Amino acid sequence: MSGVSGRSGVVVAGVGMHPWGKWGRSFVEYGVHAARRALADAGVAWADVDLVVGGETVRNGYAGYVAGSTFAQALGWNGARVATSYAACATGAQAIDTARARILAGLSDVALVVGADTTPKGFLKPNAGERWDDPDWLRFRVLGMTNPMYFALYARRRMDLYGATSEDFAAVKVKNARHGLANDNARYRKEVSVEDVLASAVVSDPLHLLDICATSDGAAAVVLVSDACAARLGLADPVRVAAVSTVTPTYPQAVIDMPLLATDSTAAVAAGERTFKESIGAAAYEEAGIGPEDVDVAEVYDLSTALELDWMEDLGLCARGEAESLLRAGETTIGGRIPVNPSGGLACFGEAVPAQAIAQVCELAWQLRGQATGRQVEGARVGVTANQGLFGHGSSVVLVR
Amino acid sequence: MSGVSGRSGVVVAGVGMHPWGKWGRSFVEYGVHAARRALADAGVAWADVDLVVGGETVRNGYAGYVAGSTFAQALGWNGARVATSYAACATGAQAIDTARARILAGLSDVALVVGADTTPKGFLKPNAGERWDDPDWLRFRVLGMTNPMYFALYARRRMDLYGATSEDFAAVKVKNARHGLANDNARYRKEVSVEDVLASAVVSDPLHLLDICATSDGAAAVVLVSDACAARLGLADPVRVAAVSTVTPTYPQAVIDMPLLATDSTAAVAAGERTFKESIGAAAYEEAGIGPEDVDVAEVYDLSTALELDWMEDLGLCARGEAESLLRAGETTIGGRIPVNPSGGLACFGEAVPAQAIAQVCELAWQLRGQATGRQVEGARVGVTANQGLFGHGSSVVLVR
Amino acid sequence: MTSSPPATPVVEGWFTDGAEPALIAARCTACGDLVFPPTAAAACRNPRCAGEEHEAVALSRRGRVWSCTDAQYQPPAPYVAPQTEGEPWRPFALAAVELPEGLVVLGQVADGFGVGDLRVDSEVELVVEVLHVDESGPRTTYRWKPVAS
Amino acid sequence: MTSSPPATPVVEGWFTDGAEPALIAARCTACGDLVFPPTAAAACRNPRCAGEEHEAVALSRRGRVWSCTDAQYQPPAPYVAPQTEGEPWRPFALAAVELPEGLVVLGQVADGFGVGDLRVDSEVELVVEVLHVDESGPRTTYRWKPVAS
Ligand SMILES: [Zn+2]
Ligand SMILES: [Zn+2]
Repeated sequence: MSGVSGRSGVVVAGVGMHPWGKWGRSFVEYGVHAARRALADAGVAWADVDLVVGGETVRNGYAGYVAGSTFAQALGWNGARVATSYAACATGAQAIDTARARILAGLSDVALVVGADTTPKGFLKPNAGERWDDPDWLRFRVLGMTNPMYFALYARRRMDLYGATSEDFAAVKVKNARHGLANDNARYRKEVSVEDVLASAVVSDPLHLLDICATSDGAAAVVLVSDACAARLGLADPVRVAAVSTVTPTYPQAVIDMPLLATDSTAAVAAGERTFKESIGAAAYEEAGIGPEDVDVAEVYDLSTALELDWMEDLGLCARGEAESLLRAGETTIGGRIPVNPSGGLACFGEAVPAQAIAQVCELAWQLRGQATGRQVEGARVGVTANQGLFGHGSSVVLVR
Repeated sequence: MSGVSGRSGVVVAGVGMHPWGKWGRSFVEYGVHAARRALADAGVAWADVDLVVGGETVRNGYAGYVAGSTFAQALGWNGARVATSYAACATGAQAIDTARARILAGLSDVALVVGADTTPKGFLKPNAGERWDDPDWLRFRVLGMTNPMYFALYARRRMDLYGATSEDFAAVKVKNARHGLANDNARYRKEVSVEDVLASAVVSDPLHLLDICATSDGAAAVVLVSDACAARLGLADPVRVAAVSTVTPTYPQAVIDMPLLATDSTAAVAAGERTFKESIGAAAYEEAGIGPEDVDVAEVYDLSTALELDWMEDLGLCARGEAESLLRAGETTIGGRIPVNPSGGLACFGEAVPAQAIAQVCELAWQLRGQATGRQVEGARVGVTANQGLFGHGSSVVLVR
Repeated sequence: MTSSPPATPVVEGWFTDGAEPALIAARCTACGDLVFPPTAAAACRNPRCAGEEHEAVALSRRGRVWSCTDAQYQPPAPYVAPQTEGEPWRPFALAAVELPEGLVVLGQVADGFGVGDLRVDSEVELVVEVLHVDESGPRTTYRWKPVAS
Repeated sequence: MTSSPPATPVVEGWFTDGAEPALIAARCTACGDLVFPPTAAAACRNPRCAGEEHEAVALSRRGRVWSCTDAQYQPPAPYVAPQTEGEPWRPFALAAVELPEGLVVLGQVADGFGVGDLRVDSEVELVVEVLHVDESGPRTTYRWKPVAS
């Protein structure tokens, strides 16, 4: 475990995905495919799984609301315990946390965690109906505020405060596109140039179409097991879950967060030392007993190219305002000091909400096992993920080997 | 613990509700009210809560999808971990299970679990849109099959197989209405006669309007803590969570279950010894290390009067086909051998999906503490809950003191 | 003169029409397990079967009532009422029917029959009738009809 | 002759109109915490405050840009486009503005101004303009207008 003292007891026995894309089929089919891949990878029979945790999708009818039992039924009712988690983009990590807790508590031995989604074309938008007390509805009605506009606010701020340029943002896309070339599960496997990005339409200034991730169909699954089960499976030197952070903000949340129309105020309570996004990674590091200097590889939620730069700083991989320097020096490319998004990231996958945080864990598992053919970060033993959700949801997972 | 050997380690430190009714306000307001009651009951400050688990509501916009963080924000972001669970009517028990697992795992010390809902008038129905691959949508479109029609199928079968009568079903309502008279949190606090029930309109033969529970606004919350925290709080002889069962069916599920259009077939695999609903209680008893004979009081999900009779048998409180005899002998009334629904049950509360399973636990906590004024089951030390959800979700919780 | 559009099934592939209509199930080619409705499931529902292919097979036309009920109030959307505008809505009965293949299938009861015509274990037979009329014309469905005994 | 209906706010209680319009926040009577939009929250958002009552207070009319952007594609519903049918939709700018009271409020940028007129830390002032027209007539909203410097 390379000197890392993190909480043990939960082993990543198997991982699997359904390739990302626009396939036009049911999320259930994607989820079952990913689940069977993960079970095969772990060498575990479905009948031996004693817990299924589903990442909920809110755009696929009732079956999506109860994703855990939907997957359990589709795989064939086996009497397992079941749970379904939802936490916007952090859904997958919450599902992993629920499974991890039951294993650590001695309540489960072999858990299957699955997230799958189908996604509509164009902007993500609220479900139909008028809801004047729903911030996610109001931001569209009163402001016309789409998701990319939030990303653009953060991007513009990087430009004005730290001197980031549109070329920097494009360089993130170029890097991730190159990383994803060899990834069979990625949707886009094509080199992109800085010129391509800059020539694409501006969606919300300063972000171009190619700065913003698409929405995809896709699925990811992991099999988590107890130490005792890992021993039975003969897993020597396995990948372990050292931390799962699912902290909420501390009042006042002073950075504007999707889908809200305003931040909390500092009228009664002063802002804390850390931003919410900084606290997500900090909690993960604390739980794992490591610091950012121990991290070999990171998978972060690049909803936009500029957000990858934010996350590098939020996770402490570099000081505030220094992400562009690292990027320009090639340090975040595979082969650099701290490769970011070796999978290709959302840039190559597109977003599939309940699957994404699980997919990040799949990639880290392959990286830590040395199985990330064509995109391997050599010698990686410690990986961290980060993602962000609406309404005070973010997540960070630390895997170690 | 009255000789019960169940798994320990999780204490019910506080419980609270928002009264059930039709109040026309936001589910967030109900949830916050219940949460503050439970925190006050536990003597715990909100700022000391390190985990919030929300029971999701799917009819209240995005805020309902992320109920955990919605409640955390409304109470004031305190940096706690967060989770949101969904499992149809079993949602509350799933949320309790998630909190319990993190406490048993040593990941959390003080957890707040909250469920709240607002519910429309009339039949529960799917969200808008056409979804030809969603069984919950298809059952309405192809069959016109409402929830009460499922309940009516089970009721009619009791009549033809066990000789149950409409008067028996009405007697369940009469009993529960009487139980709920003194319950401040109940929506309906009025005596009802057998004649009243039989004079009410038939909704789906053989069930009358008064056989079927209404839908309500309501909320319930519990504070769960570790043994160490319970000791710090000075809780002597507290109520403990001895089991939470959230098992799925075992293939083939041979009893028709809402919202499906057919059962599994026994063409390839013979039906098991236990029905799905029987297995829910059996798993709870096994985890708690008790049997049905140890139970002093039960709260079961009386979506219809007849379903209460089914649940008594499913939980092993009497043999199959004997629930009517117990009922007629007054054994399920407070003061009888095994009082069922001393709270008044759904008959007096109406259904508020994500709150209901938590409300059952609140009632048992009051019963086991001897605080159920006006409806106390004397000397109760072991209680069991049962409820059923769509798509292979059911739950059963065992509390002991 | 416009000809009226032909009747079509409310859902394609769930049942056959003609003199002897039958429900269509999906049968796993590996273990023989049967699933109705015959949704294009990727995986077999039998937890110990790895089968991923299904073939369409007809189910028995006769079965026995597991239970029955009716709708005395009009169900909400997406239910579509069968009557034309202005006409009152009429209650309908519904039965859960156990087939010899070992599965119970819900279906409306044939026009003209109610719960009084049925009891647990009585025999019924599959018929196809018009469920409602929508923009594409009459939509048919399968229904259970009591067998005179 | 029909008179055109009067303009009404797109949401009631979020801002005042007139010569010096201002945003309305809810202030906790116990701890002084401010919340915008002024939703009728039962509980104070300050985790260490047990306050349950709020009063309406006006926020400062001027603030500084925390960041800004624009919409170059028409947002999806429930967004309502301002133009009348047949007219092309026009992009609009949006700013996150930090007020002296210590909160950042998102708002569209006043008609005629774009991201080129703004940068982080530039000053803006609140104005009220028509957002769109619906069945009840013109609906107004608050917007941020660059202050000439
Ligand atoms: Zn099979
Ligand atoms: Zn306050």
